[in-house]
Amino acid sequence: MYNDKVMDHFMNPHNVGEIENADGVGTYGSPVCGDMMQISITVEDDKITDAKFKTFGCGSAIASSSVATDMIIGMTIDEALELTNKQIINELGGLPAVKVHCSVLADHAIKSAIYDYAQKTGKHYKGLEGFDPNADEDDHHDLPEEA
Amino acid sequence: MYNDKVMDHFMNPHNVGEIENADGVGTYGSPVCGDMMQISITVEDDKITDAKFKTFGCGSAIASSSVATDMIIGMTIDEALELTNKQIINELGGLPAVKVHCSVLADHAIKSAIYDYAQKTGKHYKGLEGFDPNADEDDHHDLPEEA
Amino acid sequence: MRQVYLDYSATTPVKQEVVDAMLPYFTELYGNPSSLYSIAAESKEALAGARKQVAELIGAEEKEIFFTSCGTEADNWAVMGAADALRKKGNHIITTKIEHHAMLHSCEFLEKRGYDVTYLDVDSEGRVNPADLEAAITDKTILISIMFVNNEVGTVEPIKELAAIAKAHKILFHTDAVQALGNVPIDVKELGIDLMSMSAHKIYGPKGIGALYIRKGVKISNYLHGGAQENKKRAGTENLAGIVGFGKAAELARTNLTEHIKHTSSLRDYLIQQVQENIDNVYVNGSMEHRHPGNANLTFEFIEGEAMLLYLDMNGIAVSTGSACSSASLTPSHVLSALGIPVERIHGTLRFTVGDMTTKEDIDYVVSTLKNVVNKLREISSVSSE
Amino acid sequence: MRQVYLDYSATTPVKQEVVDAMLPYFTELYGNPSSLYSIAAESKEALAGARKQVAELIGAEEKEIFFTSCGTEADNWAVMGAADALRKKGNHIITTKIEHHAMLHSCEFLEKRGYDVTYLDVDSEGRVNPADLEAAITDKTILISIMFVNNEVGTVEPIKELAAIAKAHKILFHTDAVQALGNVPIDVKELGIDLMSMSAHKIYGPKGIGALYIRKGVKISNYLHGGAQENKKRAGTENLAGIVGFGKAAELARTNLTEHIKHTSSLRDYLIQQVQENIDNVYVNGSMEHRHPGNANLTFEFIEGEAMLLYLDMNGIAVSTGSACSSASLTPSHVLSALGIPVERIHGTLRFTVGDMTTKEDIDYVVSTLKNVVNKLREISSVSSE
Ligand SMILES: Cc1ncc(COP(=O)(O)O)c(C=O)c1O
Ligand SMILES: Cc1ncc(COP(=O)(O)O)c(C=O)c1O
Ligand code: FES
Ligand code: FES
Repeated sequence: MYNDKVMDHFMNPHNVGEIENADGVGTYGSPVCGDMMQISITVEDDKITDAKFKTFGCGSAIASSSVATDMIIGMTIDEALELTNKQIINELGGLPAVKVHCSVLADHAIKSAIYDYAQKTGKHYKGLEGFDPNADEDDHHDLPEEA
Repeated sequence: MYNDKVMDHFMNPHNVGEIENADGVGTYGSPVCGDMMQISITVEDDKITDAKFKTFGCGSAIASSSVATDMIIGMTIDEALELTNKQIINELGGLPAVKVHCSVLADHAIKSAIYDYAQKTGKHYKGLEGFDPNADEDDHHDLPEEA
Repeated sequence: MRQVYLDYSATTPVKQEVVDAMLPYFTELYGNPSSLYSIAAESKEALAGARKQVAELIGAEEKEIFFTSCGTEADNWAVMGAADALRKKGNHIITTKIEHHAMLHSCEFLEKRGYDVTYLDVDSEGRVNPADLEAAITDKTILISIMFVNNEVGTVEPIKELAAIAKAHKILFHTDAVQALGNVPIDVKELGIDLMSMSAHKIYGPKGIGALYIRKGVKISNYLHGGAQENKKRAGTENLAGIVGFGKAAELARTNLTEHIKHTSSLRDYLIQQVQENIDNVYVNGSMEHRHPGNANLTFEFIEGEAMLLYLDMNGIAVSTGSACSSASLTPSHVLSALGIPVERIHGTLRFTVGDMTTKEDIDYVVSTLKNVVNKLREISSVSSE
Repeated sequence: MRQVYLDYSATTPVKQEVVDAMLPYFTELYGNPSSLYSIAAESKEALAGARKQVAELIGAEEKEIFFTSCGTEADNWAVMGAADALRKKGNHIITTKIEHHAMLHSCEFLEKRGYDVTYLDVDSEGRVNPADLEAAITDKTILISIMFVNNEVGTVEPIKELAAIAKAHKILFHTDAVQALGNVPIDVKELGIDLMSMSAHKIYGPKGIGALYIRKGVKISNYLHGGAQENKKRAGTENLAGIVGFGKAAELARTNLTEHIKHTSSLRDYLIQQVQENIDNVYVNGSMEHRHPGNANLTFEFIEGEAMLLYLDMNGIAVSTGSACSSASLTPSHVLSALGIPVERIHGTLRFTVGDMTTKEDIDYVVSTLKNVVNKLREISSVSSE
């Protein structure tokens, strides 16, 4: 059901773990809805220099975490805030329709981590406007069912 | 669907034909309902000495005609009038449930032939009481359908 | 003794290539297509491949093909599903007097539950008159179902014209193409068909597997409820090997279509010609112009079908009858009645259908045997030409 | 790489003896059982033989067995057929929260069309409490349908007691025995069952063939309308080879039953014991006393089922999940929910089912692989015991 790239990121995920003394940590989802992702980041000069994840979730969630952390390392905060789940999916070479929402998790968890960093440092980012890390966590399950 | 005895009577029917100058001739059924049987008999001293049949009908009708004519040859008229379709079926070793009515044809055609003989000779037989050779010919199709 | 099977419209042998395609899916690639592991992925791929093969045979898209357990289920689904889904729009269904029992008995079931059904007449060749269809339509009509090719007399209906009438009135058009599939060219898009029933065992595939074509955008209720199989439209663990067999049979039917039609129609024509030359008082029923390529429906006067059938069987020849005495049901064929054939002739009718395995020698053997059988039974018969 | 199939409840490979029994019916003995000639008579006999084999497995009479296209169709037929036939008597159906979707979705369909359905709760082991059934019955109740063995957790229901309650109230009792067949002894007469669904592909027979047992005297409406097949109760040309395969599989299931139960339950117990010895934070779901002999439904805390399933698959091991992320449907298993298992645990649940081909070495391989997989995923996981 998954393409080779997804399977590869799933079987050999990059950036697994937690950064000690991270500059920002965000979690999204909950085990109750079957998926929970934690992302921690290191920031230097508004640039993300390291990112790690821990994910409770399906293959697609794990692969999305892996590729998303790969993607944001080296990005500026502003660039990272613009990362969409669509880009994550593209980078993975596609996900099955029912699994699209799993990639939303990663993009939310990244935003949450940056939000945490912004809170700690008192910085403001345009991309965070209107973002609420505690918004209804079931959101990502509300996508229409496959036809 | 038919047992060997039925098949044998069907494939090699006995007494096929019409007796010239028969003492009695009876037909029963009609081609419209798919079966029509004609039986002709020779009678000597109230005994059936010969019988022949012609049948338009299914395998079971042909086999019933064959075995029924066999059975009545040598019988007295009274014995022949007592012949039931059940006896014909027994003699054939059984018929499929939906084909039971085909044997009724033979027993009716025999009665009709005797009726003709009785009419011609002015004789009376107890077994013919209440028998009407022109009764609804569809009768034999009115049996209940197989469960 | 020579064995000649001339009842390809009843069912066909499964071609060896078809069996070979099916075999791995019993013992090796047995994964449930709904499962997520690798062996199941192979099953899923096999389903997709078969779906493509069936779609290609009729000019459909893959996602318009839904596998069912037989042609009967496809017919039931089409009519029951349309009746349920469109109940608010209306309760009137139009079909014909010559449909297969799968359609007729479904309609009778619905009639007892508040639906009205119009059964269109056919002409003496078994063809529906499009004007009759036009006239039967009411503002309550929700479904028109007219078979593509009749199973007894082989008549091909003017489907394109009929479907166009349905379309003009925005009414769903279903056709039972069980006998048409693989025997006449079918392009559902060009013909304007909304729903179409098919069955594998009439095209050298296995028994117990069929399909319903549902045009993209057409919505009918599900009929088998349960798991998410067949894109959530037909539940039940898929008949994996059967579907693979159907797919292979469809592919063969597509690539062999021209050759198949040529082969069967020439042998069928030869059969009819030889019978007419050798046997008196024979009638050909149905249309010669619009006809299933393998079908010869013949009436032999003065004798009865089952008796002929059994005599032929004793000589190794398999044919079928639509006559009163032919099957568990003793009523004369509703199809031949609808064509206006007198009942006494209906009783003397046999259906011969030739197929890919039939040879000219088979036909010669059948004709010479038939000649003897007809003579013998006419001697026994109490009805005659005199 | 070693291949270990541990998903026998999803489907089974077809045994070679079964395939061998089926093969002649594709290419040689292909006659349509409804036809009258000799080759068709052989088909008819084959159907009768298979019907006998299935009847013997469950202590039924041959004429009480009606072949269908799958377990799903048998379930649909039972509930739809009873609902239609008994509409005048009432509109209330009782079933459980843990039925297969074939039953649940049929009931939901009926609910939208004027029927009331009560879905009984089960206890933490998945068992229905007979007192709950008794309490749910109203004077409008026309059908009680309770599955024999649950497909996810393997719980065996107290069918005899439940059927007795139905009988005392003169209500039809149906059971979905798709998972029970060949895995627990079944005697329909002794158990007092009126209607029972079965499927061949769970007992080493082919996919796409099932049966409904209908006790003599029980009347439900037909569901597939058409020809006179299956004693006029289920139309459609019979899946001849499939039915022969089902028959053979039933015969093997009957003669091997004791051995099968012994073999699978001992390996299953070994699996559970080994998992518990080697992996922390594991739960066994369902009843240990009343359980399908091959079923081990296990929850691995802190990780998610699909991820485990895929890692196991990469190691050649096939198991299934009832978790949110396991299938096209993302809702957590309705069965595990009904047992009261917390949602976060449901997500970490796998179903292992062992079968006749499973060996002790298979189990050893699975346990050692599973240990690594669970460790690895727990390392990745954002949830933990700390
Ligand atoms: C309990 C139960 N009922 C019904 C079914 C449906 O049977 P089938 O797959 O033959 O449609 C299954 C299996 O899928 C099952 O496990
Ligand atoms: C015209 C027609 N429709 C429907 C069917 C039913 O198909 P199946 O035998 O696959 O149920 C048949 C054949 O039996 C048929 O000839
Ligand atoms: S004579 Fe009518 S069915 Fe046999
Ligand atoms: S994380 Fe929810 S389905 Fe993938």
